[in-house]
Amino acid sequence: MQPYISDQPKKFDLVTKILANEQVAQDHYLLRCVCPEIAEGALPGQFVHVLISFESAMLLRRPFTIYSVEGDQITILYQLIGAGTEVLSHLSCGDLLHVMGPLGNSFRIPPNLDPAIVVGGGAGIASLMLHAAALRKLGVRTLGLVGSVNAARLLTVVDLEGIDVETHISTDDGSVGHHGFVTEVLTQILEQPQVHELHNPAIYACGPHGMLRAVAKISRTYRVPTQLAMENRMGCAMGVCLGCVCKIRTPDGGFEYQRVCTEGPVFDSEDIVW
Amino acid sequence: MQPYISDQPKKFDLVTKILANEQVAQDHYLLRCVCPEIAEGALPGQFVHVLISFESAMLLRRPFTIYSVEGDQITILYQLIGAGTEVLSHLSCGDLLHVMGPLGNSFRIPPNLDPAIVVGGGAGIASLMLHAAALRKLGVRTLGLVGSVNAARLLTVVDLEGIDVETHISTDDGSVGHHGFVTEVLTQILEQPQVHELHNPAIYACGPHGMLRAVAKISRTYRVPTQLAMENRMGCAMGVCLGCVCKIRTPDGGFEYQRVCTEGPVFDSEDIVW
Amino acid sequence: MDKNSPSLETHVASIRMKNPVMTASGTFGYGNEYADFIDLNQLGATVVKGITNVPWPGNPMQRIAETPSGMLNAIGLQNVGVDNFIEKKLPYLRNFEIPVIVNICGERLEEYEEVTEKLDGTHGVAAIELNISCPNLHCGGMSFGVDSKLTHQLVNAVREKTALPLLVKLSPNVTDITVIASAAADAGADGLSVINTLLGMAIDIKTRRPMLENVTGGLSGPAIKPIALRMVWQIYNTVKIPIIGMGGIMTRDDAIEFFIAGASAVAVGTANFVNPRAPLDIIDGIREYLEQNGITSIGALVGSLQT
Amino acid sequence: MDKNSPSLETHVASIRMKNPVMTASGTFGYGNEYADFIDLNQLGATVVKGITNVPWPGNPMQRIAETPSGMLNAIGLQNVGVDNFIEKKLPYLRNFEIPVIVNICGERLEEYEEVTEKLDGTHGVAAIELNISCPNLHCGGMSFGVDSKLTHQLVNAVREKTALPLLVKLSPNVTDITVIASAAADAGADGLSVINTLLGMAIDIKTRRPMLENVTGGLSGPAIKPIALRMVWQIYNTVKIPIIGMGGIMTRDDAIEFFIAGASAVAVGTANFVNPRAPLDIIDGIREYLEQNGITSIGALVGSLQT
Ligand SMILES: Cc1cc2nc3c(=O)[nH]c(=O)nc-3n(C[C@H](O)[C@H](O)[C@H](O)COP(=O)(O)OP(=O)(O)OC[C@H]3O[C@@H](n4cnc5c(N)ncnc54)[C@H](O)[C@@H]3O)c2cc1C
Ligand SMILES: Cc1cc2nc3c(=O)[nH]c(=O)nc-3n(C[C@H](O)[C@H](O)[C@H](O)COP(=O)(O)OP(=O)(O)OC[C@H]3O[C@@H](n4cnc5c(N)ncnc54)[C@H](O)[C@@H]3O)c2cc1C
Ligand SMILES: Cc1cc2nc3c(=O)[nH]c(=O)nc-3n(C[C@H](O)[C@H](O)[C@H](O)COP(=O)(O)O)c2cc1C
Ligand SMILES: Cc1cc2nc3c(=O)[nH]c(=O)nc-3n(C[C@H](O)[C@H](O)[C@H](O)COP(=O)(O)O)c2cc1C
Ligand code: FES
Ligand code: FES
Repeated sequence: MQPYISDQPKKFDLVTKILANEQVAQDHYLLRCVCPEIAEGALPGQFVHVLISFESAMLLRRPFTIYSVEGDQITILYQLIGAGTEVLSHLSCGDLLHVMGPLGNSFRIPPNLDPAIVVGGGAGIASLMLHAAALRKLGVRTLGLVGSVNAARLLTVVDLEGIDVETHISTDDGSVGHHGFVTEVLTQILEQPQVHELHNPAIYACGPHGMLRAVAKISRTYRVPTQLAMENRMGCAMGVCLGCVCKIRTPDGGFEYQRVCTEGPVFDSEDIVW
Repeated sequence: MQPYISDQPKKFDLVTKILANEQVAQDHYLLRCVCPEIAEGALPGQFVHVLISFESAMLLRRPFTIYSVEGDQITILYQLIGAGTEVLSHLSCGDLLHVMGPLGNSFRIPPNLDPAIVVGGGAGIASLMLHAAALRKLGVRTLGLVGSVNAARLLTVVDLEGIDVETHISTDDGSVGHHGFVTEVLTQILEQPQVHELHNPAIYACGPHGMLRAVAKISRTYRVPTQLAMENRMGCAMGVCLGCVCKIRTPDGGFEYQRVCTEGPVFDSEDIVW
Repeated sequence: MDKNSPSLETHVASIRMKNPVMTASGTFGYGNEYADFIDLNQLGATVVKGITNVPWPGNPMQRIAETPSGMLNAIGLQNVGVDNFIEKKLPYLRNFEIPVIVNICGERLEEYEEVTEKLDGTHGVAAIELNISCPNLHCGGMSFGVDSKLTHQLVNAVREKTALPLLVKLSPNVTDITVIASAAADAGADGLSVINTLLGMAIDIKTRRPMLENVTGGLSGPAIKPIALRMVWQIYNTVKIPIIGMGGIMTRDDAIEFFIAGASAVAVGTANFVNPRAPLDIIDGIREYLEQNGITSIGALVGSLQT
Repeated sequence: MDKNSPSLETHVASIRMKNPVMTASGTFGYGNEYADFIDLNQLGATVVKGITNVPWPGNPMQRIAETPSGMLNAIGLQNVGVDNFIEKKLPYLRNFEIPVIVNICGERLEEYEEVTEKLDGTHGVAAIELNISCPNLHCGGMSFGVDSKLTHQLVNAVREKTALPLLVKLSPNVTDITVIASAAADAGADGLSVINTLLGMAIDIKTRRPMLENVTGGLSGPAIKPIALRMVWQIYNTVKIPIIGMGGIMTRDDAIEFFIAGASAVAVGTANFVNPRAPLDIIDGIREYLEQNGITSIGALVGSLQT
């Protein structure tokens, strides 16, 4: 079932006042703003394209997954990476923001899914939260594997547990949970299908390129259907610049470059050519 | 006595928090910040070169005359002109600003000056306030001619009267004071030397190019020594880019381009080639 | 339309446009992508993404990078090919009344000819924009546009294949743009698109690798506006065929600068990535500017620079 | 100096510098202007404002304009002339230990020769930077730098007049910078300064007059960095003489990009107008980067781009 043409909700470009922009972990911030039209249509996995300022020498917008939707408000959870997120983190309540969305396709839920395994590395978990919430609403049992550099950066564990997601933490420095990579935890779980009652599991993952690649490998080994949320550099996020592409297998055994902003960000793991 | 090499106080480039940034008239704002080293050395007529932000696509700093010095604080009075002053006006208390100064030469006071006639068009008066204050401290009688588009934009009249400057207002629309140009008021005054007791007068003027040119003409006609504060587009404000020059007569009857940021901003009216 | 409001109508060669604002090739897809934000009928014209004779996969990623007030791209002309374009993309565009200008590219002269032949006489194609300036091809593309002889040859060859209005899109990566412009005009171009991107580069100092897999790419955005304006003005003073100005146009004021410098129309490119309504905002702004300045038609503004 | 801290020492031809950061011609005056902010002895070298045989008045105002992440200038080489320079400006610079590089310009080949003869053997002149790329002269200047034959001629002629290290400052306003670079190298240049400004233009839409009295001017600042980097990299892969990279260097990171692209040293220009301490901040930053990345010398960074 690809290319992933999801029936896209209508897109909007809103100028909105920031309601809150708080640090929630080391180098991670949660930003809240009112975006009624976006909140209404948003699907799990979709993202917004944020313009920080027209005066800035930083020309392009910045893409962030919609972390949560509450009434007419949306939040994004972002990590400090470079100059753009730096500036973003300095914005305060009341400052204006241009928010375009909802954009991209969304996660798909196979029939009789049980359980869903969401795997997030670093800020990657941000892209999975809305989906996890939707799964829980549908009564789907959900395991949450959260990887981080250290305890200080651990994210959203509380939020996950708040919706009864069985969370497994791992940190690179072992300060909390498993000492090592989140992918190791994933392997351990897949090694014990009985223990974890993996009747009809599916994996949803987002995170650094290296981690996604590892997840793809693991899911192939254990034959678990897997969807990956890709994060490529973006220009337009409207499907026209072809700057965000990802290498995708074609039925004829070849490949084509598909747009992460349009056919993605969510792709079936086995379709991606690494 | 030219070129005007004033013995320059040491220059500083300070990062300072804005203490206040309030609208004081239509399109005019008064900005206050703590700049001890600059406040200490500043001479009347000198200016600061202000950097709004390193992230901005607006590369260059913006020059503003020091409007007042109070202890370790300085203020600048600025008019909304374009994108830079627009952004500046949106800055609020606590925001950071890069302020370089004090820069340029300063007004000179001839012996037995009586009275000093300060002529300001629009925001031009901002460049004369510190000088007027100095003159009054020295007990020099001072007339203040303030021209403006309309009453709503009238500036600093209160400040001038506060230091016992005999102010004459003119507005383009006649909403307050003389209906017409400030230069007309100047002519009227020079026409009646007895009435205004012009024993040993000197003119100090700042404002739009056209107005300064008119003042230069008038001062030639009435043979009154006149100093003009020029406002040219600036790059470095350090004397190296040669972007801010003004055409100045040389003794040999020729001319040379002198730097408004270094030999200026204050020039003797009769030295300027229009 | 209110009688005293100024006329935005423009002609570029025989292309009639209700206003002088088009979308630049490669920055507006095939028109449908912006449907949620823009009614195509409000545009002066649209130029579609560069088309080649056969489908091209494009360059490997990374393909874009941000630079100060600009961006680099090395897309490598990923496109569906002219046949698929005519079959799958053009029908949608036929639903609108605006001129559709097809940007074409190739590695060899023959490819340009073949694409032209297929487009010539195809219903819904208003004009051809000859891209002799794509900086991201290892042969062809820009190599035509930096040599006046090759330019003349290519334009001449394509001219023979079609009666459609022929625009030639020039590369700014040359010593003297007027020489190339003249060559294109002499060879029968009806108009000139000025400018394509400047060849640039950026480096990731963490990995010490280029930001673009292709190493170099085309620089676009506000950063290049002063160069684009200068070239439009130089060409306006040299050749007599109409100019479509582009390069860093983000706002109304930018567009006005290009008209004053000598452009008969403008194209909005990278701005579409930042503000999806940019072309419409600019059209409204131009009308406003003409009104404010008592200028009755866009034509009166073109080349009105006082020097 | 702490033993494990990396070495910033660099040689450009026979010019020995304690660090690879110099100030670019025309953006740092004659050294004394920045005395309140910078101890000249901390710089790798300084390049003075362009000098001509006789004093030049320069262009009428307006001479500068701001553009997105850049600025235009048309100063027209206002300078005191070589005799006044030697008499009035050089003595101050002799008080410092850093190499003083004199940027020279002219309208005719003979002028370049005359200025060179006067500087040759003058105490306190470490090298000559031949400006064949000034975009603001109506004859001479850039017209040399955009023609490989004229470049070869001029460099050759000046080379004969001096044993001083000879740097040639290239114009980016060319189709293929490597051709000009090779011509300069063949003619005996010891190093190349890359790049000078790009020819640009801006218009005041209120008055419909050019922002610069000279209409066009040279574009500098971050906007041109991607173009400058690309040209440094192209030249690094073509000619073997050292390159001094410049064009939009505002921060340490910008400078590092230039080293990785192939520059042996960098020059800081427009940044001086924004941050009077820019060159020193960049020097400190470079040392920091080398330490953080375990690179023992600047030389190990030069041309280390992984493609
Ligand atoms: C569909 C999608 C969803 C995303 N969701 C989130 C999220 O929910 N939370 C979060 O913290 N991050 C998310 N990211 C990554 C986020 O967009 C980047 O971290 C951010 O753009 C970095 O900007 P910067 O200016 O701080 O970094 P810089 O490196 O200074 O940015 C320079 C350029 O590179 C781009 N860029 C840099 N890193 C990335 C990256 N990892 N992915 C894409 N573009 C990048 C920037 O957009 C900009 O154009 C998402 C990315 C995509 C494509
Ligand atoms: C020595 C000096 C002292 C000044 N003092 C004051 C003051 O006390 N109060 C005040 O309101 N203004 C003052 N000005 C003018 C002030 O610098 C400009 O109004 C301001 O730079 C406009 O910036 P902008 O970005 O809003 O306008 P824009 O037009 O967007 O600026 C574009 C460029 O042009 C330059 N520029 C535009 N107008 C002027 C101008 N009139 N003079 C110099 N450069 C200009 C800007 O600095 C910038 O580089 C002074 C200028 C100089 C040279
Ligand atoms: C992502 C991208 C893709 C482009 N693709 C094409 C193309 O296919 N054909 C073409 O002639 N120009 C192409 N261009 C150049 C633009 O049409 C335009 O000439 C250039 O970007 C300058 O305008 P701007 O600064 O407004 O973007 C492309 C530009 C960008 C940014
Ligand atoms: C105001 C100004 C004056 C300049 N004068 C000269 C000059 O006299 N000789 C020269 O070779 N380059 C001159 N340049 C070019 C700079 O030395 C440098 O090559 C160019 O500005 C690019 O670097 P930057 O972007 O860091 O400024 C000048 C640049 C500016 C902005
Ligand atoms: S970001 Fe432009 S096509 Fe995806
Ligand atoms: S602003 Fe640079 S010399 Fe005056």
